[in-house]
Amino acid sequence: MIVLEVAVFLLVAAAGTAVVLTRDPLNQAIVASFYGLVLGIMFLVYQAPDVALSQIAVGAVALPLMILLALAKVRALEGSRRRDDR
Amino acid sequence: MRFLPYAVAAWLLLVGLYGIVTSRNLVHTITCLSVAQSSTYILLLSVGFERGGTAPIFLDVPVGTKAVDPVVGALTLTDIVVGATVSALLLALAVQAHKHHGTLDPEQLKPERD
Amino acid sequence: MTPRLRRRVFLAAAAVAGALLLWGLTGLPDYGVYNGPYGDVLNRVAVAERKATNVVASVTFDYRGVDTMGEEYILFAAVLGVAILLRAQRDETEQPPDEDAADRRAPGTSNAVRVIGLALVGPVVLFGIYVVSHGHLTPGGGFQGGVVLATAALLVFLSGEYVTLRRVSPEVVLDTAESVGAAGYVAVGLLGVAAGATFLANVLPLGHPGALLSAGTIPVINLAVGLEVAGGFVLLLSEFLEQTLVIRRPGEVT
Amino acid sequence: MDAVAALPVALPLLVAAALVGLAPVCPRRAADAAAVATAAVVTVLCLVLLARSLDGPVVYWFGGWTPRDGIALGVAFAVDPVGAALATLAGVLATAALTFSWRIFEAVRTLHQGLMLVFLAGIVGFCLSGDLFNMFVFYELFSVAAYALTGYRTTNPGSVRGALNFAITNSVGAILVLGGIALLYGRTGALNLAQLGQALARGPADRLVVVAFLLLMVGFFVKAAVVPFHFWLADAYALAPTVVGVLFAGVVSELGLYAVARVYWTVFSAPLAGVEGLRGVLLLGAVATALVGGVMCLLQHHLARMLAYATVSHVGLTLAGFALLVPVGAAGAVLYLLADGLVKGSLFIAVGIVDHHLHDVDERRLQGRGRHMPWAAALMVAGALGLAGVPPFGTFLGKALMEEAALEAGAPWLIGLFVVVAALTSAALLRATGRVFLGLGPPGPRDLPAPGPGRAGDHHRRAHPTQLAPAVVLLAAAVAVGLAPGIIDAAQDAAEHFTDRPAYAAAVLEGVPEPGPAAAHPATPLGGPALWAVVSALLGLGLAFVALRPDRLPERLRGGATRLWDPVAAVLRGLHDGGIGDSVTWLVVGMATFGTLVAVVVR
Repeated sequence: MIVLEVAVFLLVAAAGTAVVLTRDPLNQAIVASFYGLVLGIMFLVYQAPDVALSQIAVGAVALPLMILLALAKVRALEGSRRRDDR
Repeated sequence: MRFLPYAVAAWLLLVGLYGIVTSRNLVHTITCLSVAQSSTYILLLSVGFERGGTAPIFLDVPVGTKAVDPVVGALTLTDIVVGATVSALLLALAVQAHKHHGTLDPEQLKPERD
Repeated sequence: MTPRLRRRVFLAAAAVAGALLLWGLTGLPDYGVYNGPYGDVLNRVAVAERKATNVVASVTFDYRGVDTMGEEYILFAAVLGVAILLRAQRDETEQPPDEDAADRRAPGTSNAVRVIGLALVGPVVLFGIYVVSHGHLTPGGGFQGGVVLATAALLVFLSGEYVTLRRVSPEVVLDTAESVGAAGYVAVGLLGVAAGATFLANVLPLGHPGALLSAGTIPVINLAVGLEVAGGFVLLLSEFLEQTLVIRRPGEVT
Repeated sequence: MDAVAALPVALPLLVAAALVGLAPVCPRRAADAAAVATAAVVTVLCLVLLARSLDGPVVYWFGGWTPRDGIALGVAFAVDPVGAALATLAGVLATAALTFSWRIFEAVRTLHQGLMLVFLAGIVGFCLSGDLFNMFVFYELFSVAAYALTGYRTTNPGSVRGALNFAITNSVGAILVLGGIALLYGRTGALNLAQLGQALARGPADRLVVVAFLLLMVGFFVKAAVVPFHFWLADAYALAPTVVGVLFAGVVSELGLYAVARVYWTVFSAPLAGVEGLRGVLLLGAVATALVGGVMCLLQHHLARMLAYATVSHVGLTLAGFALLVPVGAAGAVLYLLADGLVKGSLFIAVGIVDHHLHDVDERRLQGRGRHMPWAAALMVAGALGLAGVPPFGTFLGKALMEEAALEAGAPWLIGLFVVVAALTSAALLRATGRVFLGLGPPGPRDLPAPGPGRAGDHHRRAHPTQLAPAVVLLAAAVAVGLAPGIIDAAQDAAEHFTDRPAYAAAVLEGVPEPGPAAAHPATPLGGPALWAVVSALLGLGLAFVALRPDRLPERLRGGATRLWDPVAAVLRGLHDGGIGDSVTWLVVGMATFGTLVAVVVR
């Protein structure tokens, strides 16, 4: 059991670091989604299913999705900007 | 092991701040902020954890069973909502910034000289 | 500061700050040791006092209900902020799409994906309602269920049925759902005042632990929160979606 | 128990939700009226609470969860005169700001009014709460509303940038606050301020207490904009719409200071009581903040940015009052903070009037263009005197008490700091007033960038009463604070209770009413402080004159002054040129420095 806990903690630390070090925001959103999921698992280890459910819904799904949509929006704007320049 | 989760929390805070400080893309900055924020989830839940405790839900287990602290759970729930909503607002601001300045690079968004 | 200088300054300062943090954190009880008293007291008395089997729910919506009211309004304020920021922008940038839009368009959704996506909407909605309504009994509640309900709307999006989404959830309805949920929380609080007790006092009949209709105002607040969160998150997502929508509409294969 | 304590938070939240929900069908004027009326009612409720709390704290347990055996099960509002007065200030400023915005049309108006009310509710809740986590929730509530309100004016591109830096730096501050809360909870299992104080009083100031103190203080320093945590402030405050700027400059920074003082006295004062060096560490931050803010204020030409840096410098002055760690200092700081907030709110409205009528706020481009606006000029001059702390403004009494405390605490040099800093900020305002409204001074450089598109031309000739009245009322209120009979004694009584941790804990946890005023306070000497205030104002006038007519200065003196001033100005300007990355880096630098200093003085 303790080995499992240590493994989850280290995985969280590694995944969080990976999120920061992924410099391309599009890839980062995917890594962040994975990180959200790992955090959710960690919260299950902590016997906090309420929090785990929230974390997975928000951290692994809603937030990465918002990031993707914001990026899509920026790209769309960039497209229209290019078109205006032409 | 006695302090591992606390150390993980401190590490995530500093790594998140490092990401914010060195970021070249606002969307990246915002995601790094959410990593720094997640350090508080871990810290809160760690201080309320009791080894051998069940979840504080007494549907299948009787009251009196050793359970983890329900308060930190409630606090972390609030914390997660706060983190997500601030991120959403920041993303909207980033989209606006891109519209006005044509860039997401915080280096090019410095204040104008007076 | 140049990026390079800033990085060095930060690393030096972070080393000191990190050392201080670790130093302070070792002052905590060992991991896995809990000294209480707050949580222990609540675990002992909450079920008997509130008739809710999920003590986290009693804490969130009753003992510390005023925190959660603040939290709901944080969400409310953020959604308002996003709406103000992006709606103002949309009015300026909405323009007839042209052929350029084609290369930005996500790959056309295949029929299989659409069918699966739409087929999932029903179960997801049911699951969301279940999570909202059983918050006082089992893990979950208004917030988690609300987000699940919002993802149902997303499934509609993913299956390419934007127009459907627009038709069933126009902004006005969502704004209203969100506001009613937020106002509902305060209204439940005022119910306590009206009954001669304090703000947010749980004045409804408490019932028996484990029953769906138990725990007094807790499931009512859960419902209000579920409404607000579902409305709020769909609004958040759809505000961000709006631009994509404008660009994607012409190439759409509906 | 009656619900007066809960209503000033519940009411604006309810109205905000109603306004947003009814936005499609609600006429604009009705929404405006509802918003102004709600803010006014909140003000009255806060005044009622203020009056009640003079006889001892009003403790209100939400949900009726009174503590058992000294353990708080729920959340309490613990209203004392300091918190209630600050909440009242927020109500007054919000009412004034919403009245001012009556004539300004905006497309997303109703949503904006809703956000303003949420903002106000968050501030009031923060001031009244007696629970650390609940304070955090309200802190985030008004902060999130503030981020949105800063960035929404899409016609001003800078405001988005300002909002981003504001939101990211302040969110980092909030994370630190929450970290501090988690540390304290791990040690004590408590969140109620009184209960936390009781638990910590049983032990020494060990490493956990020091680091929790560090995290909470730094988090609140960010909000208060104490140097070096202030780099986000100028852009956010200066580029926000006037309606919002009034509240930012008037009360938001003060809330950070309030939290510093509240948390120090209720939670940490017992274990940190014997720490001699703590006063010095806090004073260091206060002096740096006051001087950096004052010099930066003088360097600005953008009127709103000038007010933003005046806010920073006066945060430094107020922090000095609290940092003396004696009740008289706290009394002075509270009075100063209230009156100063009113004066700055009025000044922000005056700048808003200039912006509305001349479509520009750069004093160089505006040179002489305000000649037809005597009202605005009068407001600016009166505000400058208020900032200088001249009687009869309330700022004078606040400074007099802080000077008394400085002498009591053996730091008479602080008086010099007060004189210089007040002179710097009032000089900046007087210089701008002379240039804009009288056309004085050498003409500005010709190659100034034009103001934004569609902002040229003098369209509106006269300021409207709904614009002038709020500014005049705020100034009058600042004078009223200075003239109210017995206010010095009341402030000292309030400060004695504010700094009395055991009495606070007994009142909150056991319902024991606090004892009345212990003894008559020695009369605060007012003659000396009045003299210093006049010196300060004259010095400010002199500096403004020199800035406007450098040719009147003897050649050699001018050369010397330039050689001294220019490098300082260049370095400070350079430091304040950064963006988000710099802001957060400085935050970590400040945290490392403050933490090391506190750790050293505690050991």
